[in-house]
Amino acid sequence: MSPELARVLHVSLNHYLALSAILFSVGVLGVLLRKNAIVILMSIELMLNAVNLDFVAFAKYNSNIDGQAMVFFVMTIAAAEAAVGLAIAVAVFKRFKEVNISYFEKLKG
Amino acid sequence: MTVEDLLFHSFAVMAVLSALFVVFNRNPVYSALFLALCMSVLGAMFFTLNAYFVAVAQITVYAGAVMVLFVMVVMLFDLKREAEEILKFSPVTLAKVLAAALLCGFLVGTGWLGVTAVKGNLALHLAPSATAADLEKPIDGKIPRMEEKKETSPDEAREPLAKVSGNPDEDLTAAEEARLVENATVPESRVGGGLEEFGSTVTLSRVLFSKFVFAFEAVSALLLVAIVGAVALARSKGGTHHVS
Amino acid sequence: MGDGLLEFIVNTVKIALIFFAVVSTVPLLVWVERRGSAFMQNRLGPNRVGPLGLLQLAADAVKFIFKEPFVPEAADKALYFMAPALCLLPAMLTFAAIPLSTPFTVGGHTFKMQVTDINVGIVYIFAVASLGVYGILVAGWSSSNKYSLLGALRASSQMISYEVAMGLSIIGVILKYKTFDLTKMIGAQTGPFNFTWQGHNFEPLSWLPNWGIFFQPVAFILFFTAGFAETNRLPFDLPEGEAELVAGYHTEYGGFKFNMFFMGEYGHMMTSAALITILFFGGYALPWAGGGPVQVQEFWLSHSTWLSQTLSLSASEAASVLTMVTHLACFSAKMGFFLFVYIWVRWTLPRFRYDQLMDLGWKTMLPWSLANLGATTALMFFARYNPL
Amino acid sequence: MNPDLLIAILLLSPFLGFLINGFLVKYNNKNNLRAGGIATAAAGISFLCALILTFKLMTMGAEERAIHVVYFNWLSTGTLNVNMGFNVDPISAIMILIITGVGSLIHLYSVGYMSHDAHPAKFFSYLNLFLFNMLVLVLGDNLILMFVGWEGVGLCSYLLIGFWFEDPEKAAAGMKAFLVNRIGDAGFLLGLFTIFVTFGTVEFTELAKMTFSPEIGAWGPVTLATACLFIGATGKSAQIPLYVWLPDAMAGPTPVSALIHAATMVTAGIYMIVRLNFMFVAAPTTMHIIASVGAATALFAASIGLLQTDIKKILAYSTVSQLGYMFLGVGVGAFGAGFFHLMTHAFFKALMFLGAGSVIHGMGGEQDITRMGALAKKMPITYKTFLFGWLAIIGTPFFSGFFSKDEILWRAYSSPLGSKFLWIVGVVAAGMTAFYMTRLMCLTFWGTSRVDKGIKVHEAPLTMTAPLMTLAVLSLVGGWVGVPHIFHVPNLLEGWLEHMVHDVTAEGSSWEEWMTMLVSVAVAGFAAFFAYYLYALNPEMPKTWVRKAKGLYHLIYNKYFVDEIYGWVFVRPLVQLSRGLWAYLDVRVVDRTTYFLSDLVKGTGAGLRLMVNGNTQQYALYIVFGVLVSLAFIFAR
Repeated sequence: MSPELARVLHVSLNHYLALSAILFSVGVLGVLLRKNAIVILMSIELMLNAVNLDFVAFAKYNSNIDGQAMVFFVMTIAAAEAAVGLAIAVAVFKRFKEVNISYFEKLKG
Repeated sequence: MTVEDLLFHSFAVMAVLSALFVVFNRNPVYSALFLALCMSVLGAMFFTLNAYFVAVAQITVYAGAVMVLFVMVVMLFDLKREAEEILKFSPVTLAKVLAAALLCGFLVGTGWLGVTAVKGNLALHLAPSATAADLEKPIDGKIPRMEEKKETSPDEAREPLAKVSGNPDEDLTAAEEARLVENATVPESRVGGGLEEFGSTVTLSRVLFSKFVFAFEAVSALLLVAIVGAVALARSKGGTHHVS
Repeated sequence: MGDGLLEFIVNTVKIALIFFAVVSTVPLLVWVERRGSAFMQNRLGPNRVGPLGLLQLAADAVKFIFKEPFVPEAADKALYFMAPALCLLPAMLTFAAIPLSTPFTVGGHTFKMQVTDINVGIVYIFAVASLGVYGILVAGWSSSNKYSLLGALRASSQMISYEVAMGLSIIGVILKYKTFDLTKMIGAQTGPFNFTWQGHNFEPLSWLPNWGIFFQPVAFILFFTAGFAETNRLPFDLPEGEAELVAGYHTEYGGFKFNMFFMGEYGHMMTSAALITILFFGGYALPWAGGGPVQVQEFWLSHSTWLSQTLSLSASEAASVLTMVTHLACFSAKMGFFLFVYIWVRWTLPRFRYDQLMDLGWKTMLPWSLANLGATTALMFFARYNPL
Repeated sequence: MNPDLLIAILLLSPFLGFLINGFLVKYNNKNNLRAGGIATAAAGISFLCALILTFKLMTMGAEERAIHVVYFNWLSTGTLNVNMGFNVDPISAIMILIITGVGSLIHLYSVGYMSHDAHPAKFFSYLNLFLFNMLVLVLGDNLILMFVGWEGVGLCSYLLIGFWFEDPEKAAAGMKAFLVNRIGDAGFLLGLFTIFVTFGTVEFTELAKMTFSPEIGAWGPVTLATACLFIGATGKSAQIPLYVWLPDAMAGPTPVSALIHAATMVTAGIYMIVRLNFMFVAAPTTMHIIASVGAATALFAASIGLLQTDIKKILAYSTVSQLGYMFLGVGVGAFGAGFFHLMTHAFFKALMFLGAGSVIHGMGGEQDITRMGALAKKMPITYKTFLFGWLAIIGTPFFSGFFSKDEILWRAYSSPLGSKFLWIVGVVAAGMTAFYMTRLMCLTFWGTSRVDKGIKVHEAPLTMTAPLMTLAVLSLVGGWVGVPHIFHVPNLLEGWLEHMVHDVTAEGSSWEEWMTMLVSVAVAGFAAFFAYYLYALNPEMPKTWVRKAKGLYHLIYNKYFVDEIYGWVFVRPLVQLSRGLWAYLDVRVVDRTTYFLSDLVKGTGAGLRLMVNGNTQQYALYIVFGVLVSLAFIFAR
């Protein structure tokens, strides 16, 4: 294969960043497009995972373990967020028999 | 094109595809399962990044716990395939898609250029990517700073630090010491490949329980609060099993 | 590159071997189960086909394979087909991290008796095991049958609940051995029973092997019990409680797909048996063998001439091979025993009620595991620091 | 006991009393004994502390007689650095003795006086608060802290004058006092600023260290500062032109008049000048102003006092004129004398107010002396004690008032800053004082009774008479600490103050001093006898005289129409102007602008509101846009 291609394919920090950027944007797309509250929560989880990837990649390429420590905090937060989010989803479902995000407009003050 | 590259690219493709499925599949169950897959793939990727414990934690926490929660909820609600299109054409939808695409472009761009823009970042010179194969090659000025970086042999790599102050060797070792002290990494971690000890659970836990101990406690408290809140939210008047 | 290729090939072979080992052990276990249960219930069991009815296994296999693969009408096809694989996969993956024996050297190449030597082995196993839930959930949901769904939900919630207690009970053990690496754990259990207190080493009962169970009895009981729940076996087989849900999550499955669930369950069983062996009973290390593997190696160095001559290997290589075989045998023996215990218990104890199961998990085992953890921590602290 | 703890108790025990009575107001209102007990105890405790502190001072050497404690740095901005520091030195020692001593007596008195009132707890809490503020005023070691106390006592006086605010007149009186005081306070502030700008510090000790060369001419910084401060003093101490609030202040309960408007607060101005005497002596112009204002006030107020018929009003005007005396004293550089008169006046004027209070109490709220007479039999104790007050104020030899007043007159006569004219004015004022006081005595206690049949006159209870007796004794012996040298007994007060105040040395031979003393005594005696002759022996004569000189009578009776003049000259124009401003500027310009602005905001909000439609995903889109913009910014760089 051509040297340029080889260099571009050769993994470096930037590849990881690019990948996480793509995943993050996909997550954003999900948040923007989907109507199902639970799927939106999933998309948020996806974004968080993209961030995790960044952290770990930086941790390796800066040989600085702090990045990995951060991932733990992100995970914990994600878990908490998922728990509460799902609880809300359950509440909404009990009320409307559906978890469409548009029902949250009812919360508008 | 080494084995690592192969792994990375295959993993990357899988991750992106599953992520896309998560977003564009109309069936929430599939979305959840694909998300679990995506997370597992990322976990595998963490293994290749020498973050063993993090990888395992990723799989346990995300794939093993969080996503199971999602799947169970979705299955309990018995959410069928959604009726309405995800991408039905409308200006708003268009705006959203464009925004996401633009964001992606920006992020990737800043990723490529931004990393190299970081000043005095030893990592660039330590990155295992600076192999002989690339060093021979002539450079086209696509992403100049990247190229510079790739050109430097380990000795030249010390230059940025050397510029900062006098004798390269001493200063490098000094900087080394400083980094080691605060990051609890071991010297081998500098040399691209030999990251055996780095990322091991010991170093990780050392940093987690010394430097970030407060954050650790705070997060645990947060978790407790979240649990209580979730229970309070989800239970209905007549006990947990009664559906109002 | 040559090495790389060799490594690649070796790993592939290993994976294949482990897979087939597990898969082919399952019929054997089935046979043991059926004969054993018959024995316990004072009947004969399968004894027609072949000697001791051993060929019954082959017959079953054939039957499984040639059954008509029917699919429920309302099922979600893709997931319906994926579920059995999802159930089998984690079992295999977990088994991949288990060190079956000491590494041996042939032709200058050293081979580990383990697919991959992950330095966080135990945690890895837990992680992968926790993925086992998906298979069950997907199976239950995709076959669009309310019994299946209920069974699946039961199974998953039960597994999650018991994972908590299981993991916590393990932490005490990990603290004891100060490592995640299963091989290191085994290494820490060689030799006679001894412990260090305030810098002095004590060896009170030199005739006891230095096994984890003597240090972590509570953890052992908890882990063992949780193991049943994890594998959905009696007395915790609520998910397929035929009394209330026809057959739980695999009600709608037949033929080879059902067989895969079966294998998955037995795979889980084998993994947990192996884990019990490694964590609490010295893994592949021979008990009463003095210094453990090293001792055995030395013994074989002086007694392996016959092999080295027949296979024209160097003495040390032959010795390593024989050591490996010895330890493999030892490991299989221990593991076999615990597999038998599993079967034994299945035919001895009655089934729990679901609320009892949950109470046991959350209100009994969790507190005990926490207490065990606290006690272990305190002991280890005082073992190292003198508060006075 | 270490001093800072002592001072803390001294200050905080009244404050604590205030808090207790203030928070338990509902509960304590039911029982004036409880409320009064708490308040009096608080005052008593701080009086004890004051005594101990004074003894501590006495044990010290004459030079370093000062206890200075700093609790914490209160505020420090730029070069201004104010400590929460308190300073007990000979001057403030006497002040705190007067404040807490007379204060606690008056508290005790009030227990009896307020027995019929509905809100004793409120009253006592205010009274305690006043004590606290007054102590802060006199103890504060810098001008800022003094100003805090200055404002605090102003507030308390406002609250207490308007204590019975259901009566609009009394409420108005309180407001008047407050507003008039504000004018003075503005002057005080200006003086404070001038001092800070000029000398860069507001600490008394710092200022005292500096050397002031006497300034010639009107507009030197010291002159300016002292003049401004004196304006403050005129406000607080009721001098021309700002005295008008004090007579109205008699609307408050009588103990308040005794404590605040006779003994303590109104003397704050004198205290301030004495405290800063080193600065005032350096400003001859200011001193001249002070002396002349003081003399004028003394005469003017005394002349008004001649014909008043409200017992408290008379006492109020006499207070004003006595304060005029004090200012005359400090104005001619006799700070010691002025301070001495402050002390003695505190005793006998408090005594007379309380006596008047007990008279009013006994008369069931009657204040008009033309409706009294021959009360000597009915309330003997009040009568006897009041007699002491009378003797003291008209300057009967060897009573306290005699020494202090003659000290002032002699200094006015002899000091280089003084003059014969000032002395004559002072003597005339003394004569008038003697006249109207004797008149008061005649119409109240002697002569024939003109009391309505309905009123059941009775002597006051012990809680009220005990303070009267104590003060009576004090107003006899109070003056013996400052006996002039010509009697060849040591002048204790002078010795006590000598390192603090720098009097302008008076030159003059001892026979001159004898002469002035005799003259004033003679004038006072004659005036007193004349008054006795007029009002006791043949009471018809004054009426005929009044008929003869109607215009003059009305002029004086209506206090020279000063209030009306002020009303026409200052108040009405001000009211008109502000009404005009409201009608035109405010309504037409300000309001319209604000309305326009509010409408603008409303409109924008209404526009933006469309964005916030509750669609969470759109919100997310906005977030993404924000991120994009910032990324673009990073990217562009």
